[in-house]
Amino acid sequence: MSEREPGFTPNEMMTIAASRALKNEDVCFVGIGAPSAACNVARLTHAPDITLIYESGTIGTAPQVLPLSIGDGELCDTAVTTVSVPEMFRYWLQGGRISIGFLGAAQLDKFGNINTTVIGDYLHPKTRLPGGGGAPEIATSSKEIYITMAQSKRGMVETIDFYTSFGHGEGGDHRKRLGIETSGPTLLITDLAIWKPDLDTKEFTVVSLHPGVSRAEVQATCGWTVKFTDALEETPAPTALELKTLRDLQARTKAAHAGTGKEKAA
Amino acid sequence: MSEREPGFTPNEMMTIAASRALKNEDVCFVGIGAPSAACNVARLTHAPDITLIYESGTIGTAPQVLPLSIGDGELCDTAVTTVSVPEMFRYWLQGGRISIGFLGAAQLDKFGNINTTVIGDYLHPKTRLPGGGGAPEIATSSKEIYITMAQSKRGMVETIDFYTSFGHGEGGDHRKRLGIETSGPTLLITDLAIWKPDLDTKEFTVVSLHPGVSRAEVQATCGWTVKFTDALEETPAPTALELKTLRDLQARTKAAHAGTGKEKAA
Amino acid sequence: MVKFLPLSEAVAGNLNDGDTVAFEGFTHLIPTAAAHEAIRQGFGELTLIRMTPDLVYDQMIGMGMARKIVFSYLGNPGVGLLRRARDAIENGFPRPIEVEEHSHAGMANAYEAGAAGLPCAMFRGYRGAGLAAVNPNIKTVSCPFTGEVLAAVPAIRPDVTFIHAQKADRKGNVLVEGIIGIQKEAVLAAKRAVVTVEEVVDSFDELHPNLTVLPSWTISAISVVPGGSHPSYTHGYYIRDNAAYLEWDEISADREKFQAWMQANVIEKTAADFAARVEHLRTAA
Amino acid sequence: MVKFLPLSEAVAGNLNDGDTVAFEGFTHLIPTAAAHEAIRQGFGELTLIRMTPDLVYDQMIGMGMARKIVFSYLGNPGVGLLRRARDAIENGFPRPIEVEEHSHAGMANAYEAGAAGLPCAMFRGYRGAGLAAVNPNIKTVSCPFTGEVLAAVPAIRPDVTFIHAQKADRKGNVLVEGIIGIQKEAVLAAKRAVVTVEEVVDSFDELHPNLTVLPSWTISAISVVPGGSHPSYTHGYYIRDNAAYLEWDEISADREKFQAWMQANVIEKTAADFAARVEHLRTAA
Repeated sequence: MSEREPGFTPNEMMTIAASRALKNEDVCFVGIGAPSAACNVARLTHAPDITLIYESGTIGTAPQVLPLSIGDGELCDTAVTTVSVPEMFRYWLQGGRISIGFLGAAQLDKFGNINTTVIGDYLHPKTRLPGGGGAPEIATSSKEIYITMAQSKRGMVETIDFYTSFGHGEGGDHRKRLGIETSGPTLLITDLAIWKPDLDTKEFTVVSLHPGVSRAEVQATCGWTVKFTDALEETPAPTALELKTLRDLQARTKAAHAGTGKEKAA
Repeated sequence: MSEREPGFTPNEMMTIAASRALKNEDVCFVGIGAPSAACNVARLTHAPDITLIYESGTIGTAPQVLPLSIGDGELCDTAVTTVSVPEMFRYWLQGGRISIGFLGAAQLDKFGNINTTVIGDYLHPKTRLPGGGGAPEIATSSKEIYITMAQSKRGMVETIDFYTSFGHGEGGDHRKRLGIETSGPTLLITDLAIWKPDLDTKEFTVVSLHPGVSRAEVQATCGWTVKFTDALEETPAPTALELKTLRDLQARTKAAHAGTGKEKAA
Repeated sequence: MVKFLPLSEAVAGNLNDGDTVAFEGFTHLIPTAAAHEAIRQGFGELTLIRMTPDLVYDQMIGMGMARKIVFSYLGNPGVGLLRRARDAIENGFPRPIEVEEHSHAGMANAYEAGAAGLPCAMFRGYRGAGLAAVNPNIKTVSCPFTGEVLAAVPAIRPDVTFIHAQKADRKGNVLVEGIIGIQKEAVLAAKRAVVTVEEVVDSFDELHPNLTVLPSWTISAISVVPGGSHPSYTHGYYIRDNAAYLEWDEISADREKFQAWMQANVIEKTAADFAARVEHLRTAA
Repeated sequence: MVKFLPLSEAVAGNLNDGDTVAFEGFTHLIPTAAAHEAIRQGFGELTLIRMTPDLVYDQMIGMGMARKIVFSYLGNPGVGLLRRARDAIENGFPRPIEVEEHSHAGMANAYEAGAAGLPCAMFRGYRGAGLAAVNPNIKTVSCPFTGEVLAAVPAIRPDVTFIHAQKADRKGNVLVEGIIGIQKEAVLAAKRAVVTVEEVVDSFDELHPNLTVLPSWTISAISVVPGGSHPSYTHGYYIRDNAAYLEWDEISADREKFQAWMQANVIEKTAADFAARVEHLRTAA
């Protein structure tokens, strides 16, 4: 057993659980809103050679601080190469070179379909969200999709308002019926649990509860009726190394970005 | 009147007449087999800012010696930028940025159609020539096409064996009927004369004879019945500067390429 | 041929009411100074094209200059929503605005097709995505060899594109480096292109041959505007002003605060004011 | 993951009889050493793909290794015809060979589509050109917005691509610079890729960020072969051996002379012999 740290937040657990899912050989497309913290913790711990790609064109980046946007200079400075945006989407994403597309979500349903476009009707939205960015094609061109988000009844809903990116649609073989050959969402990591799609129905099912989290808590923060696997596990708590790596990364990030200051009054 | 040089060869006259047709603002695509000598004489005399593009990806080159191939290092060393071959054909040629496409020909007909593919039947050729390279799209994407070749009955024929690149087809509005919006061949410069297409029929017509060349000589080295314009002119002989520029360029080229030598015996 | 002009002349000579215009930049090299000049000159009825509209389009929309926006990510990068754009879309304030929404892949391919002189782009996209149902400019073509159905979008061909770049040489060739985004395609796809640069250098002779250089004859006008991409950044010159992006979230949340800020920071300022804004952000190069 | 291997092992491990293979290079960086190793190992029934087949394909065809060739310019660059290829096409010697012929634009777009994971490429091409009538792999698609009829060709997807490049770093990333041609696309379009390099350097940390670097995980094997592109050239290392191209015109004109030359210069040699061939061509870098 590795050494455990007694105190950690649900968000830290989420980021660290996500980082553990990434392998050294992965080529990871870190899309808008995705936790690049998880990808970089993986790179700084068990997956030093993981390839991180940001849609701004930076391939094989190793940022010392977390970028605030997908186009920060730090990503370019530490990349193996930086290519144009059309090349990124044509050769690298559509070319089938991405093993893991890592997406966040404003609204998520139990089949891994994601909405980051609008709350309400598309033409007359209640809230206009930023939209999909790279997500529609990340969701279908990456070999697998990992999703990470903090649980809430507003975020995890029975029916999303808009299909920004396609997960398993109505479940089952819906992807295949649309001619999509990639696996789609294979992992959901929240601040409370780890979820995987049922092999047949493709409905996200809780396979592991984070330490100290109850089934009731998971259900209370989710808008659909949650299924739990029979062989429910407990997520190993963050190790001291994992927590230190994440916290150091966030501290470095905060220090670096504080340095920019705001425009001085004229 | 500029000073004239008494002695010059028909090939020198051809190259210099071709160079005069190029303007300082032209963006010239120098294709396989085309006389880059003409383009570079233009650049070294009256058109210092002419943009020369070779299909290897070199844009705005200013070689000190003539390249032996379209991919010589000299072209890259002196270029404003060097891009990939797909970009060259997509953004620069197909993008409509080329004012003059400069083509040579193994076989040419009176409508500016060119064959550099086969002599004889395509499937069972008598002579397999190199083929078109960039020419099929240079011929249709460049705003205008200039052709230059030494006259011969074998080269200038009534009917070419293969349409490597399309000129005016069967003449008249044939280009327009195929949906080609560019002008096609607007100038033919041989070692004996300058030709332009008739406005209606698009048949190449001699508009200027090089100094000392007779109508009979032009007809004797051409496989079709030659038409001459009523207002036939005489091509001004090369100036001393033009001849010196061409000869110096060729001398520099010879010296540079002689330097490479052949592989030493083991 | 390219002209070196003061920014006010470059904008006045190349932008018109009703134009389809792209101010491009992918987080890096956003042409803020050019956008502010366009705001000062008060153009209207513009169709604004950009993958990541960002603060400058939030400002133009807030000022009522746009009749339509074409985009793929309508966010304040690293912060959240664009509140003036939201107000226009949700409430029609200060005027209703037409929306044409794509994915990044759709926009990138459409710019690429524009640069390549094609009428449309073809790619594997929008499968199962809601945009295909709400955007009539997303159609399909079938591969004539495999029968695979692919997405098609019309090429983007702006009347004019504005970008910011590191430097020009005296002949008017322009170097873009770092995160190069979609800028080359946006320039080559446009009828006219205006570039603001940090500086002009004698020659590019010593540059590596494979860098992203736009030849002078692909550009209409160049204006020297140091700091011209603030609060975005220019790789090798100054870093991103992250605080300004956070601050924008507050300013843009309130209609009056927005107007006051625009008056003080855009209308009453000039392109020359950008240099001072990046002084504290300059990197040790 | 990429492996650093002797060239003989890299070729043996990645090329098979019957493969569709591309040895790419556009005048510059032609992978001659890799092609000669393939000749020594005696593969057969290959489909050879290349925009500009050049000497190495003339040699493979002359040795009877190819059942088909896909190309857009079948010449000895700067010299004239390829005489072994002619003999195969005109006379079926040493064996008949199938021909699939495109334009440069067709091939470039087909490689690009291969790199982009598309089934086909679409472009404005082949209008009025004879190839459209003799090559069944040239079809059309219609733009769903304008109705314009465009050319379509299938994507090129080689089983294996061989290229030559300037250098690799110790992690196996590869730098290609100068006239970069179609090499990046040829590598990304292929199932496997083998790269010969002039040298291995510790790191690429100091490289400009926008150069053409192929990440290590896009490459199967790297072999260090100084001089490996002779008689072509490697920008920054040695210049083109123009005399060798002229000489080839004579050698290849005669079937026996060809066989004798191949025996002496390819079959009885190894990759290690390339370094000496470029000694007198090295540039003062």
